[in-house]
Amino acid sequence: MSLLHTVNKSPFSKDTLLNCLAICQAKHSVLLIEDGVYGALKSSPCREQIEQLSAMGVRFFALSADVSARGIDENLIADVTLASDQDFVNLVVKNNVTQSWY
Amino acid sequence: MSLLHTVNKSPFSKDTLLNCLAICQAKHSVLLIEDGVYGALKSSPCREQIEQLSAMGVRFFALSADVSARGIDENLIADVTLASDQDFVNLVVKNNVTQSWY
Amino acid sequence: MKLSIAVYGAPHSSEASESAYRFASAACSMGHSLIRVFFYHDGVHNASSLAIPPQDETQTTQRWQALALEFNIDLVVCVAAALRRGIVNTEEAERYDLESQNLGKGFEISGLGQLLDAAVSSERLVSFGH
Amino acid sequence: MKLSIAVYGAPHSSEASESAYRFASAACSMGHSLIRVFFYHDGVHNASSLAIPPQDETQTTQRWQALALEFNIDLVVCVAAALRRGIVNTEEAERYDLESQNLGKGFEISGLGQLLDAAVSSERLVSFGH
Amino acid sequence: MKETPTTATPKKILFVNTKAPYGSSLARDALDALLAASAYEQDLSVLFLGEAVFQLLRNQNPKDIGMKSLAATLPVLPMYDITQIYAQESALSTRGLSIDDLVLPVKVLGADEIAALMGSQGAILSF
Amino acid sequence: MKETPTTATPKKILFVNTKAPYGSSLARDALDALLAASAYEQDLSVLFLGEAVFQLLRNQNPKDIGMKSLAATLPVLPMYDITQIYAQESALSTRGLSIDDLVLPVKVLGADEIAALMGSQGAILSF
Repeated sequence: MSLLHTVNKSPFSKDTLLNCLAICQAKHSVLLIEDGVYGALKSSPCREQIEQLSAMGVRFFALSADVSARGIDENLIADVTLASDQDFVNLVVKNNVTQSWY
Repeated sequence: MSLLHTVNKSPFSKDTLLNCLAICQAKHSVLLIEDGVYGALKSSPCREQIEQLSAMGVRFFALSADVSARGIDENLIADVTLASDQDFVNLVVKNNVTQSWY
Repeated sequence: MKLSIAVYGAPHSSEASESAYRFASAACSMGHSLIRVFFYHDGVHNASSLAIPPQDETQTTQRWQALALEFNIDLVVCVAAALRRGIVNTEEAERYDLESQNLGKGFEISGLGQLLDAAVSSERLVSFGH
Repeated sequence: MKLSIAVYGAPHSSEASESAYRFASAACSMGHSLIRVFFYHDGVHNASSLAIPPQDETQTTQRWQALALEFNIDLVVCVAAALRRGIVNTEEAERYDLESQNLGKGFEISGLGQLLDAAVSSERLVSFGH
Repeated sequence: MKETPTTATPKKILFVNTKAPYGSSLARDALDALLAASAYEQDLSVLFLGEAVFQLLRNQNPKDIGMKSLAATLPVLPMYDITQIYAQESALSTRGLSIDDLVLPVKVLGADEIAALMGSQGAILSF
Repeated sequence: MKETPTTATPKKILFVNTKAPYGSSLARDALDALLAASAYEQDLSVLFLGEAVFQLLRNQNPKDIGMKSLAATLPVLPMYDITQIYAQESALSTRGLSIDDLVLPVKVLGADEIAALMGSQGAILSF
């Protein structure tokens, strides 16, 4: 079954994203929101896991408004796709269920 | 100059205690309060640093009420001393300044 | 699709209610049916009629009220969480002999069961926490 | 010794105000002079006159009021943080044409400068955050 | 009579706990929500991830910090017909905890089992 | 006239920032407190630790999340006579940031220098 994870904490200071990635599987999607978007930085402590999981079929997104707010648009991992608020709604609709990590 | 640090977050999920320990020096004291007391567990991810800093003259305390609340009285690192609310006040008074990590 | 959301963060202090509102607004504008927003934990402060943010900042309470009115959304505030945090309607104010009430118009105080009811009656539920 | 404390957490939601109160109470009982408690960020909810915790839970507002009365402590609530979060006194309620006020007796609304003033006038200042 | 199929069949609803007790009230709030939910005759389960496994520890005594013991309330869950109680294996082992340290019997799950549990739900309430 | 020695000599007061911007309002609240403090003619300094170095990043545009840009306000600090502005070296390097990425000139400090800075204060306001 498809599962959407949202994560709103920075992996530079909290283990929230790491805990999410630990149980991610192919067909899951991960949407980084709020301070969670720092997880999409090239310098992210989770970069390696994100790239490995991405290669295994996990899809990664970062909420565009939160990325722009924090001034990090230019420094994101290539495997992470920017998502609008409408994309967020579509992700919720297309996945069977959503787990919010905060 | 003497410095008191208070830390109220668990090192199992946040880097708060680690950030505090990174700048701790001899004559500093560290008081673990609230969820910070999980940092005094024998299984603490910061156990090694605490023991090393303790040997260098940093003093470590855990607020007794918070330790009892969480049921971890029996499992604490020997270098961490239990402190009452009155001890907390005395630590603040005896140190020149207090930095609260939260 | 029938959606509900749960909001656990207070306006201003946390970004959770901002994210929740933007999600809610996008869902409604896309034609989905947002049946309930359930405010729990610090989320109950979204319903305060006394919050006065500076004019150039988000007017959270009014924004929820306007969205609810336009799209017919239940704005439900958990009674237990609200009483602990000083959000009361006229009925509770009378019951506890308080001099005033501060629940914004359009918000309804109800039991915690309404959160589970939202999960049961909606096809999707999303939580926004801090 | 002259002490002040700053409280940034809301009662119930966070343990910060509980820790702050126990510290304050211990300091006073030990004969120290606690000159000011400054409530900022979510700490302003400590001053709500409408919060009704269950009877077997901590009555935060009343507890601060009693301590302040016994030991002559300034309970100062930051005006900007309070207005954003829906904590208002009679004066602010009138200024913004609100139907009620909800600032507990014994608490005083004042400017953010009072935080720095506390740091300057006290020999020790401790922050309690969430 | 109008049929209401969504409520006729019990819906699988998972309560996910991720917070330590007492530092914030979310652990207590999640438990209150779970107990309230038990009246609705749905297919409920509860999962303790990360810091939340600390909620399950024995010997909690939060009287001096003015709070009620979670450890004293959690054992009532089976009496409310909530019997699907899960804890994250790695969260326990990282914290040096075993199931003997816990106030009620839980089923310990690995990462794959947690993913399967979440994926099989009709809704997740995240705390 | 009664003497008030504690206010006669400027007191060294350090504002310690540890939070990222926007996710919580603490970063903004700390800045508001610092600007308010500048009117009191004390010896103020400000330190950005850990996540707080993200507050200093250029190109912040929080309009779409309904907030005001911290990066737009921070450069006014020197105009308020706040010139002792410090950032943690390891916090910057861990996040892949250099001082060229920041909206105002800061002095970068190592762990020992941070301990010395904190220890030399008359009071610390922690955010």
